[in-house]
Amino acid sequence: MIRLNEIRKVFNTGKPNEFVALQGINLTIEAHRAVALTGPSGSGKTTLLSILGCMARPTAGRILLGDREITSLPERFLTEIRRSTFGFIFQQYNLIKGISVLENVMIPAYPTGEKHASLKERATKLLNLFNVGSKADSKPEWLSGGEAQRVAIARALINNPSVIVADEPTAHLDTRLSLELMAILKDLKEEGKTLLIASHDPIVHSSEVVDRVVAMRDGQMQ
Amino acid sequence: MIFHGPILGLLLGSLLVSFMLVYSAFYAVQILLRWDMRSGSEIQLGLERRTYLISVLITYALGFQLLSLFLFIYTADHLAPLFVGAMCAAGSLNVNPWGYPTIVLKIVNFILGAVWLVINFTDNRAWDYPLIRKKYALLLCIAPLILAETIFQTAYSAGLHPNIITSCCGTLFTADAAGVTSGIIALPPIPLAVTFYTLMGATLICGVYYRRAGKGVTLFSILSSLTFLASGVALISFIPLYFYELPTHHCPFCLLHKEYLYVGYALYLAFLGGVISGLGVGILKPFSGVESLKGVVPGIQRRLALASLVSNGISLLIVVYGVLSSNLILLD
Amino acid sequence: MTMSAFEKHRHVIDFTLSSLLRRKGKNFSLLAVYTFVIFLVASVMFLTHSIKEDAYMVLTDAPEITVQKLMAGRHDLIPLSYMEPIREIRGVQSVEPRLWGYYFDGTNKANYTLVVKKEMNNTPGAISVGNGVARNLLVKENGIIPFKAYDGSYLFLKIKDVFSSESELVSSDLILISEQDFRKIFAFPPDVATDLVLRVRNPRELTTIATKINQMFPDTRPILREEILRTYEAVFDWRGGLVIIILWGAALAFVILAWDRATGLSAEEKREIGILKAIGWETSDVLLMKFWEGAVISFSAFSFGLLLAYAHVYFASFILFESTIKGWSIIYPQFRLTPFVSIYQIATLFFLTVVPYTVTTIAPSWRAATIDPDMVMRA
Amino acid sequence: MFNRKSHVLLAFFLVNLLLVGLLFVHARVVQQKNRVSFLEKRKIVKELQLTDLCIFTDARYTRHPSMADSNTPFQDHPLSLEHFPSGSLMVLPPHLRPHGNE
Repeated sequence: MIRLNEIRKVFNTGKPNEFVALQGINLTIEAHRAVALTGPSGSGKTTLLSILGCMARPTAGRILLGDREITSLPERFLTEIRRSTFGFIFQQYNLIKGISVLENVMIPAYPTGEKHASLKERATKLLNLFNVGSKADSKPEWLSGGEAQRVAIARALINNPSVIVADEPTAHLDTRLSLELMAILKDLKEEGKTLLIASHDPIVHSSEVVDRVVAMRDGQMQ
Repeated sequence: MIFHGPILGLLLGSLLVSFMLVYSAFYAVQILLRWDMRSGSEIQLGLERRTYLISVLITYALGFQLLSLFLFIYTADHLAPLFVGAMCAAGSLNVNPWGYPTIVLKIVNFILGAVWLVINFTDNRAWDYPLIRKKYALLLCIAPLILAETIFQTAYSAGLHPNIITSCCGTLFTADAAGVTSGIIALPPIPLAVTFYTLMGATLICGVYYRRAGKGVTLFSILSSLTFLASGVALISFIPLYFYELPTHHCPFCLLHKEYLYVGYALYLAFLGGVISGLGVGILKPFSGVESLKGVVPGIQRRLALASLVSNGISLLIVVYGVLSSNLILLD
Repeated sequence: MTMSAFEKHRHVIDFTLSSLLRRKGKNFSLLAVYTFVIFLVASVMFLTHSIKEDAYMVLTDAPEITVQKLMAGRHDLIPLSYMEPIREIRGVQSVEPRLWGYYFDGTNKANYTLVVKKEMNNTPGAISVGNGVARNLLVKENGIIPFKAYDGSYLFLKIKDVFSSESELVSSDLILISEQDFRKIFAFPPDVATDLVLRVRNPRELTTIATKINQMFPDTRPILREEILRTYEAVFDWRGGLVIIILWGAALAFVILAWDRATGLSAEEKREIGILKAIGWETSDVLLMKFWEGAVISFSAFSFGLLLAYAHVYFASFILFESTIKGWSIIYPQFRLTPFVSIYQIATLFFLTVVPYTVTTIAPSWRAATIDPDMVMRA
Repeated sequence: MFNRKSHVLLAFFLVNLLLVGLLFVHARVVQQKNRVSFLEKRKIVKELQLTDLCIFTDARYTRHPSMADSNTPFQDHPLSLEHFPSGSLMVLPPHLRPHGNE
């Protein structure tokens, strides 16, 4: 369970270009549920997602993860929580070019110091699970959009997170691939993962996977 | 001033380390004034990021310090032939009044830097950085010492006037009268040997007791520091005598020579390792009560105590080996 | 270090290497410049160190004390009458006059050092020459060299033998000659010598003896062998303006390049670090990666530079510095230096090159490591 | 063995260390080998009572630095420009410099 209490995020404090990205956000996300954030670009979806995903700290307000207060945790500890709790799927896939698909999947686990052999085995298993095992040795720049998306999902799962955070996951996919993605997300939810999806794609909102849609505008919830 | 490769290297190194410390000290002040863990403001986030930079700077600075300590001694040793009457580093360090203070500062700064890193390491294990103000206050104390070291070292180098062919009218011979005395004051070896062995033994016993029973932290820490001081004195009173097998040669630096299989490096490192980890154990003691550090401190202390025991054990072994294998027998 | 910390380092190294190799052009050009700077500094160090060592080893048999006479602050010929009182000084084993001088060969524009060797007095008209002289004049044994005496007449001297090429470090420009011929060529008065050399029984008495000589003859300057050795030591501690200016110029260019490379993160690199941070790398993990990046580059450059410099100085006869050392001298001694390597030199080299490089990369690495993890989402 | 880049790096480091180590060995071997020619040089020095090495022959004060005198014009110029390259590589003997031993 993640609970946000009166979250406020301000960029460039005290400068002429001061900008309030989020204001008065109160939100509770139950475990094993899927929540979609929607709203036009600039509405604060992404900022909220990065605060929820422990990537950024709010300027004010409180965040509870389970029953642990994590608001003012320094980056060092926030990263640890992020690594073990959250798996991220990005709009641009954000795979690292020039290194193999397998390595891309393994990278999030590097800082844990897990044994190379066992890590490699888990990564291979995940790739096989998403039918991209044959691409393990190729470079991400040679993958098709759908393959890249599935590699990105495998990477998000490598540290076995309880929450999957997806930012506009269908933005570069056609309808067929988008539906395929929603099917994968559905499986993950059934496995017990919590899903947080920022998207303005109706395929996502109308999907049976999503339990709750939160609409946002101008940094506030509607 | 001698334009000598190693001296230029040492000066450059010191200059860079000073620069790193002054830079860190500047942000230490900012942290002391404006640190607020509860805040998510951009200032706070910026300061938290700076702490990473400062950790890295101090870590590198410490590494350079250790190297420069040995390079400095070695250079002094190497320059000895340039000075009339200087046989080794002991003599060339005495060429002007800045030599020995530089060495002492180098050692002190190295120890302080290492202690700082121990505190920093511990602090970084706690989510609320409970020691942040204390460690940055300590950093503010170290910075001037580093600056002093740089100034001393520069003064020492600038004051090196080798006794080379100096003039056409024999001024050299008057200079020779006030030449270099070999520098190290001889101290009575036997009482010091007894003190050294006693303290070393007490430290080792106390360390083992602490590892077993978890008690006696303060005593252990004090004992390791005293042992270090005793080792320093022992290094100019009795240890060299056995290694050189000469009852009059007290120089602690010749141990670094090839003739003695570079045993000095191992011995110096072991002494330094012993005092740093021993001091670390004691320094952390007051913080074991801090809520967020409760689970962290004892583990670190135990590891440090082990490191200290190992280091002190190694140095004791080296000394005992030197004494036993020596042909010299000291009779008072 | 625990097992997992070790494994973590290995993972980070894996990644660092792929990341370095992906930017080959940039990193190899940096490596090349870095290696070159280390190569230059190391070459100078090897060269000067070897000359110093050679001087030390060869000159240990130089005369213990040399006594020069001074006249109005200038080096003057010393009367042979000074010898007797000096020999009387306690501890002096022997006093001998030395006759030597410079002979400028106008046709070849070379400067030779003419030294009188007593044994040659029995065979006037014969000389022994250094290998450098023989090479320069294209003469061999039994060849004849004309000398123009100070009175304008010519002396034709026959080469009896030539010094070995191994001894060029001391003998390259020497011409050994008999006393008669020497005095004839230079119109050298019979009752003077160039200087006097002393052998002393007990080295502890050197300064006392020198002081006594100075008191006895205030117009002389005694030079001790130890002073000569010390001076060689000091003189070759590379102060050479030319070399240092070139080196620091190169070093400066290099530091600027390093700075530029380290600060100017490309958009691609920024994105990459952003991704790493977003998917679970912590700032200190990225710093670790940057540490390894620097370690790999520094280590490679350091060992390449060192190896190349060694080869350059000891195998290729410091070919790049040849013209510097040669200057305008016509007789250029061809000597192979005896190699000396020590941890001391390596530590010095480290302080002169790796330390400044590393310091310049700290701040930029930190700047890269503290990129916001949510940057990749906002982009 | 070399399936990971970190292994390759380790091997690379080791090879380099080995090569640098070989420099020490090589230097030692050559020092031993050169002992004979050293003795020859020392013998020449002893017999002829020489005081200087023959490295720079272009100027009198660079050929015999320890015996140099002050009657060569311009040699007390800060950079000893009389014979520029070697003159600046080889510092002027201290007793000829304006500030003596500094």
